[in-house]
Amino acid sequence: MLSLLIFLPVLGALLCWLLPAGQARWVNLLANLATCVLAGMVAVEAAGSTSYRLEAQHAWIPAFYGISYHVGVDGFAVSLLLLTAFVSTLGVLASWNIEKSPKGYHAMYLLLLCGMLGVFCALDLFLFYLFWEVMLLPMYFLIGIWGGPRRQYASIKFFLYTLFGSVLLLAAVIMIVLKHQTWSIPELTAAAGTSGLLGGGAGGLALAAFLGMFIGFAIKIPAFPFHTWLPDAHVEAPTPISMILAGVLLKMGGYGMMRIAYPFFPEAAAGMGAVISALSVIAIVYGALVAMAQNDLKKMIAYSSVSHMGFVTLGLAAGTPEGLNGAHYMMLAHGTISAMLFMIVGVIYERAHHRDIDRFGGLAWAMPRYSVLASFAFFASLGLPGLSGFIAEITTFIGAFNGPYKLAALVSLLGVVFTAAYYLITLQKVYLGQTPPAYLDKAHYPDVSARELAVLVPLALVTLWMGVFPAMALDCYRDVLNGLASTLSAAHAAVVAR
Amino acid sequence: MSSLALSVPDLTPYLPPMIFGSLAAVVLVGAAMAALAPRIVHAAFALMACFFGVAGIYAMLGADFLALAQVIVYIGGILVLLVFGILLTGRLKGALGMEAATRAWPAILAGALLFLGLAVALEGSSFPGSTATPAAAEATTAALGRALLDPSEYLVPFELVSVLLLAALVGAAYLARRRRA
Amino acid sequence: MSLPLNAWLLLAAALFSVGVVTVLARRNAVAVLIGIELMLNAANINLVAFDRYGADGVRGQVFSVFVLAIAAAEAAVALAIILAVFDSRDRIDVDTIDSLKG
Amino acid sequence: MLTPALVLLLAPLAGFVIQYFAGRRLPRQGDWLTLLTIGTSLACAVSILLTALAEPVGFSHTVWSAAWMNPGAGDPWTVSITIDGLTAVMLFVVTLVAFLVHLFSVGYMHGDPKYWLFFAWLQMFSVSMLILVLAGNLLHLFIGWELVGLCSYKLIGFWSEKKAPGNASRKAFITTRIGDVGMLVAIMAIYAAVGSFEFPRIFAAAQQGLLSDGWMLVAALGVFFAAVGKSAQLPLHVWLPDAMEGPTPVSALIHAATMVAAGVYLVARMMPIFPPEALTVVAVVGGVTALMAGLIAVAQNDIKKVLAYSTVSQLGYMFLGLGCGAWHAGLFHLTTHAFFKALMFLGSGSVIHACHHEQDMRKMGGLLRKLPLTGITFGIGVLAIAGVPFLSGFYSKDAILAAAWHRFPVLFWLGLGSALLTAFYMTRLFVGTFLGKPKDQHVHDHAHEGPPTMTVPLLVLAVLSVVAGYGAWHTDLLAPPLGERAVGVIQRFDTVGDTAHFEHSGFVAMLATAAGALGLLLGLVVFRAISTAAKDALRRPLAPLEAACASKFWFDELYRDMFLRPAYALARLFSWSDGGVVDGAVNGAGALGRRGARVSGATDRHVVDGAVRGSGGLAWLLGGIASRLQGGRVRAYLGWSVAAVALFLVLRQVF
Amino acid sequence: MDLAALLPAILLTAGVLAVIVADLLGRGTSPGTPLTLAVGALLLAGWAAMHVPTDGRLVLGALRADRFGQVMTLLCCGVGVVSLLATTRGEALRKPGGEFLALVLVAVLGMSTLSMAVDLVTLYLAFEMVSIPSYVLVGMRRADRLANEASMKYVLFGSVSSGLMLFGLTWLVGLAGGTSLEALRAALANGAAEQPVFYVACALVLAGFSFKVSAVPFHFWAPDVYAGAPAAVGGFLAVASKAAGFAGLVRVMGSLDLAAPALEGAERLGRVWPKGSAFLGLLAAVAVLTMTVGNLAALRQREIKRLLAWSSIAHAGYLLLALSVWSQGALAAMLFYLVAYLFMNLAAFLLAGVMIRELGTGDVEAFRGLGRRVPWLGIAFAIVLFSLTGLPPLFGFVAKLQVFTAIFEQGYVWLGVIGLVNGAISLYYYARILSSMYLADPEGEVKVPRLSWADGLLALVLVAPVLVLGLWWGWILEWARAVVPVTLLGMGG
Repeated sequence: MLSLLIFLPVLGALLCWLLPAGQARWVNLLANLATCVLAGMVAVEAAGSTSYRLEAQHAWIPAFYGISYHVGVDGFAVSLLLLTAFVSTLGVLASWNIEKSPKGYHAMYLLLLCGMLGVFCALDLFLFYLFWEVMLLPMYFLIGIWGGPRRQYASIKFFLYTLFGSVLLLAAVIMIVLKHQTWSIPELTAAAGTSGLLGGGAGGLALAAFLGMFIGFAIKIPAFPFHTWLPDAHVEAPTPISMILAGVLLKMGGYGMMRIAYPFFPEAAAGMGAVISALSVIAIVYGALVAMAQNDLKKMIAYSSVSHMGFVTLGLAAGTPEGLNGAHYMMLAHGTISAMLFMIVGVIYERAHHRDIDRFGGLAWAMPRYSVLASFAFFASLGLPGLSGFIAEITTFIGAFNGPYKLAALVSLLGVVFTAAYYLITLQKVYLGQTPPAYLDKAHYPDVSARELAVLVPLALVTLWMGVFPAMALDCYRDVLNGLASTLSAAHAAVVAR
Repeated sequence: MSSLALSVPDLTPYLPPMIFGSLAAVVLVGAAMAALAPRIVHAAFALMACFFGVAGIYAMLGADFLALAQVIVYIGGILVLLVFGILLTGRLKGALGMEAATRAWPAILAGALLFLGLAVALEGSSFPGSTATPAAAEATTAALGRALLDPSEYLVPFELVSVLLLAALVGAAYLARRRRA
Repeated sequence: MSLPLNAWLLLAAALFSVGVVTVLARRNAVAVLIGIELMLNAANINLVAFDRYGADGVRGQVFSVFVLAIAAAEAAVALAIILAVFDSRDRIDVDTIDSLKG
Repeated sequence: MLTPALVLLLAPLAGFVIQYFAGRRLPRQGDWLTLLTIGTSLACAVSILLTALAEPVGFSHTVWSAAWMNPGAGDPWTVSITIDGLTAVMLFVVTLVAFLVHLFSVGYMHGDPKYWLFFAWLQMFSVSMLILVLAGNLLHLFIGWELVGLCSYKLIGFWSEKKAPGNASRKAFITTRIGDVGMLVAIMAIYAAVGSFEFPRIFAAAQQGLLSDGWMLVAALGVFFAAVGKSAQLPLHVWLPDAMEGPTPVSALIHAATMVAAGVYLVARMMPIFPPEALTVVAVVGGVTALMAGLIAVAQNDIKKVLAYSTVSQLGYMFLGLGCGAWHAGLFHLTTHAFFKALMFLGSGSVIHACHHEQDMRKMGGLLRKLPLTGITFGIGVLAIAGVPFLSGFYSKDAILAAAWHRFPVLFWLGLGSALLTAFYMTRLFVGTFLGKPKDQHVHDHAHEGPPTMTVPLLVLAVLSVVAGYGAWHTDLLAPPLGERAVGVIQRFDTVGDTAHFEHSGFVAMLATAAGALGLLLGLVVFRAISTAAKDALRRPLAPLEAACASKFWFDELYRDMFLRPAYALARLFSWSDGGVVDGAVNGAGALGRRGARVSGATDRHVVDGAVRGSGGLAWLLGGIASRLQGGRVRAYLGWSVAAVALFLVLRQVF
Repeated sequence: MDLAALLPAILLTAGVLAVIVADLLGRGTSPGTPLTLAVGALLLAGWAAMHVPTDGRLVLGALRADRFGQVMTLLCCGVGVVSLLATTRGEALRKPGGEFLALVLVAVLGMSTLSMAVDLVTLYLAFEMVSIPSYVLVGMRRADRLANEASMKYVLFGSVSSGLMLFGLTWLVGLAGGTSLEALRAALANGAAEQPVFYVACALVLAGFSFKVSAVPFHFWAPDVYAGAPAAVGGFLAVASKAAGFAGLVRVMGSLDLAAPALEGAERLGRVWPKGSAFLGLLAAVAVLTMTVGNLAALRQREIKRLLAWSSIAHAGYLLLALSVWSQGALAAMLFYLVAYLFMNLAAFLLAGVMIRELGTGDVEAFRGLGRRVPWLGIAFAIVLFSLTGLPPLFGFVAKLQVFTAIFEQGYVWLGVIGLVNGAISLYYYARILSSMYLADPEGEVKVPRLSWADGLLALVLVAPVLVLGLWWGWILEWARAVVPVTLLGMGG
């Protein structure tokens, strides 16, 4: 079933290619809906599970340390699987009006989906890496062909950064595989125990490999100071791709950390905890400050992503159950909220053909529904209780403070203030104030269309639902991360004792 | 006579070094002129001298066939070819083969450096033959012929070189064939 | 008094170096070829000298016979190419033939 | 008590949802619906209050608790409803004022294009405030805490098509958010030590010493800092006066009666974790704020600004009370203040409504004849706040001063001074608005009393302002919850054992009354009796003080220069460097990017910067060198190659 | 007599003669015959190569008939066929004459011989047999100024390099007292390896091979020559000639007694530089330099053939890196990489030739909008370039994985990391081509190339394996391991 889930989009991509251009989007939508259904079925099976469900394993290249096609999901992975299917489906709706080579676009889109699903299902390091990289290619084209004016620059920058990350990841993977003679993630995790692979410990090879992996994943997250590709990529990417990028792609970094880097090298991770905490705090505060200085709405949101993803690494570095759960909750919450934010930017860009915060004003009266959704998203992102961002932030804060790096948690609270500041300033500049007469022209500035609502409202509902009833999403993956937390705390204790 | 004999030292043992020295001088001076003579024609003639010197060296080393081959192939073939080339390509210039002036010292420096590297290595090491005295000179032509056609020795390269020469012939002919009018 | 092996080898090395100097110092393509021939000759001196000192058989000389042949082939081809260049450019000054670069 | 509590909470929530999504299409834009829902809540609150009156002293019931989520390894985090005496009183106050404000708004907001939306947000505010009050644990409380902030933001900025309300709402939200950082610190510290947010467990832990002294102090100060933000105390008071840009009913409800009092409520709620040092801080901040805000209020001309600073001052009073350990006195003042300050705000709303949104009291005067009901009720409010005996303010203020007298004599004098000031500026306000000759005839001519929906609330509140003081006899209800245990915690800190102690301190009462009377008298004399020339003469020596007061002690300017501008500068600096330095230095895709940028016909200055700085730029340069070596001359090629070999051979052997 | 082992060589020689004769006789009447004959000869030779004895026997004292030689012969024949066909689709020499075909056949013969040579004379001869026809192939378009220039630079640079190598070889002969690699091995085992001359000779020999595989600092010729030659010839040189160079290098190194001291565990993984012998260290340095210089210089290129030239220099670096580790796994990985490189690079040069043919220029900027206008061409090029970059799931990635795993396996983590980072850098210039083809909006009229089914078919033959073998490569790995016996390394045999 997982294989079907992963490769259904490939089938869809082929269909997109074969069928007339006008039907590509329908194929895409259908494939995505089917993915949603399948992901839902998988979730029924695997939600909350700490063991891998729906496992499938076939020998693939036994000659090379036993590479196999091995997929399976636990509660942790399935939560991201659901997020992927959800955001991706809405992304199709957001890309309904793509006019430039629609066939290619939708085919690429589906290939991207395949890559994303694959990453979350793969239990074989080789397979994981394969999907991890495969995703880059469609993304490169999606940004590069269908993006904004500086798309060439942005796409190559995105590609190069992530490739540098992957290279380091690959180096670490090769070291691990050579030493442990297997590509199987579960086996390696078991072998790592609380000490770590490659001999374990907080130094030496284990540390080198951990750093390789960490940087590889940190670029994807993106963690400070590896984040500079993100604003450019976001600004140039078309709206749906921004949604996917922020909604799912960034989460792969976090997933990789929690699934691979941290479980493989708990002691090395514990040893680097202070550094990672510091970087996270910088990301949170710095990201928020930089966001505050932006005049491009999309760039501001991109930097807000940097800031928010800082919470992920902050929670991770703490290694407490609350920290990990909060970090992952942040990934899920940010996935939906940022997708919504980027859609909101897309909506106004379609009408105004610019994104300069200073040039907007008074949209609340010109496009009331749109503005309501926008402020909803803004408040969700700045962590208003009742919405998912709050749960994520508070849990992460608490988790971080419970961990060994209390100061980091305290300093990162500054981010809360700055975040509120830039969102409210933007809200005021763009949506409040006097409405210029131009905006009241319904022909050029219609309120959100039904299609746009169909994208925004589900995201808003999920945000609300995750904010009011967090237990359901949390319980889906909680036990897995609690397991990791106990490993990490044991590792931390061991490092401290040394 | 004996006193006379005594008074005239036997130069025989010194003959080989002396011959070697003169030949080496011919070779090296020829080569140096070939390297640095401003006129390319002079260089070609210096090269001839050098080739003769090398032939002499071969002869000294008892390689009679090679000495002959050197004269025939290098002087009779390659050198002629080169001169031919010089004449053909020099026809438009007023001064035959006069090269544009160039700074030679970087080249000399590089060559000196290379020689230094080689010479230091040579001085610091010994070959299996370094301690051996040279064998008595014999005619080598027959041995060479045998070696070239011996299936366990050099039959393969011998056959290959024929193909190679054919290829070179074909290639050179093709490139040089239809000349601009 | 017999000459040591190294004498021959040093002579060859010197000749080789002069060949290299020729290659590097001359702008005329044919002169560069002359340098190459010097280098090959130097190699041949080595081979013959080794043969003379200690080795049984004539392997070195055989090698040098092949070198001779290859030198001829190489010279022929190189000259043909130089002539072709001369055809299209009216010059064989290697320093002025630099259209391809970067 | 579960059912009334749930109904109490859910009714306005339903009201909000219906009103928000469908309000515009309902008859009368749904105002009746919201009145109905908030009325239901009021009824429930009354029933809870009555039930509570029958409970033993210090009762506390967790009537409902549900696991919310469990992100940790221990007990799940819950949402829970806890009811004790304090809650019951707060519920009553909140729902009552909310109801009256709803009612008032029917008249006040009549004709506003977003009439329905106003009620929707009033409903949401009520829900949030009730969540805050009913919360049985700190996290749950924090949710309500943040939500009231949101509603406050929305309501202050209700007319955000104008710039000032937009700015004010933003300032309010961000300033309180700064305070929230303290709350988060407290939450983190408490959870780290206790592993739970439940009040009983926190207090038990505090008593058992699970919370180390250092962390307890941090947590207490964090909580207090949050309260400082929410309750507009020094140094985070700057947002409240600006918040007066919101519609006046909002000011009455949120910025006088309920939300700003939430800070006091919070500190009272968390009292058991406050060590003496923290209480001292609370008292000092409260006392200083009370005096300073009073001073500023004297120099304000906008009626609402006067009231706003008065609110800040009164809140300071409450904190003073809390800080002195007079738990119930502070809360008692909270209650009475809610009534008379709401009364005065609504009264001012009535005036503003009558004067067509003119708020400057220098353009008013003599309105008593035009607006008799408003004037009289407002007068009652003034008397109550001034502490005239037998009105509510007298009792509560007296209790606080008594506590201060016992605990911090210095602060007592501060309090007394501010009591005098209160009476003084309130008299000024009343005199300037209602008495004397109309200063702007045009405004005066058109003034008229509002519809009954506006006057009825005034009447009700006036009555309450008078009688609420007698609730002092019921302050048992405001006795610390959780029974003796928590009382014990409070007693640990201080001299004050017997809460009744304060109320019967005749000396303090006398002084307080005298101060109030003096203030009233002074006000009357200065603003009513003497000539302008005399006033000017009186003013001259006080000019510097007046300038300081009029400019609000330059807090806004200070913050702008100390925090806002540097923050922006930093933001811009980072933003710039992010484009060039970080980008370039990290792995220099910037350099490569230059090429890409050129391809797309655009070059980015920072990217170029990055190109030079970054290692990518290095790659680019090295690539250029490799490419430049490839100059096209074969002789040069050979030279490099041979030289490399020769050099290698020599170096290898010589060294 | 082991004529069976020589059958491919004999067939190739016969092919040379047949082509020349057919060309002389049939000029004007049957212009296609020589091409058919040449392709036929290559195919026959390839077929024969599949049946040669591979037991490691010594053939005529000069050649080793083992699977390594067999495979290299096979590869070179294959590359020869593809290059000939690609020439007919390329931008120049669409109708290759008999001389061209004969020279290709001779070069293939030389490559095959080079990969089997165990005698220094044969080795040198084979080396020149690859070089001399190549000089001419590059300059085949006599009237073309650039082709002439390229050819001249190639011949001068090549001759000097081979002169350096020859001088080194003569010293090796002197050390060995004979010309066979076996004798050299024996002599080195007896202490000759300690002599400074040995090291100098090695360096000189390496210089020659560096020229052949276009390694730094003997890489200068490559960009100019590839740019001046027809794309298909460039591909032939970049793939076959380079492969033969590596094969010859492997043969020589196999006799140099390079076995590295074995280390265990963590100690091993901490190694920085190959320590087996000074030679390996030198090789590693050359490898690192080569890949870095190639990649960095490629960043600056705008012309596709030049860009591919620099990229092929970088790839030589990866291959050398594998060699510098000198283990069985690394050698198998190198072979694996060579196979992948063969498909990727031939395809790249083929497609480049097709595009230059149609557009009249190799400037990357001229490719604007091509990807979307001619989708199959774009996709094929994208696959090839991503594969060259080393992105999964393409053959190029697996090949890199093999190489770097082998390097890591011997403990040279840093070498591996340098290589990997280099791979990432290479993305930039490969992506530039794609960027131009896909991302850039065309300016003005886009010239839509007219492409025939033959172009497509040829591309398919080369590109499909890049994709398919990227996913199912286990068998190639096993095969590569089988082809590289320990004896080839000069160890244990």
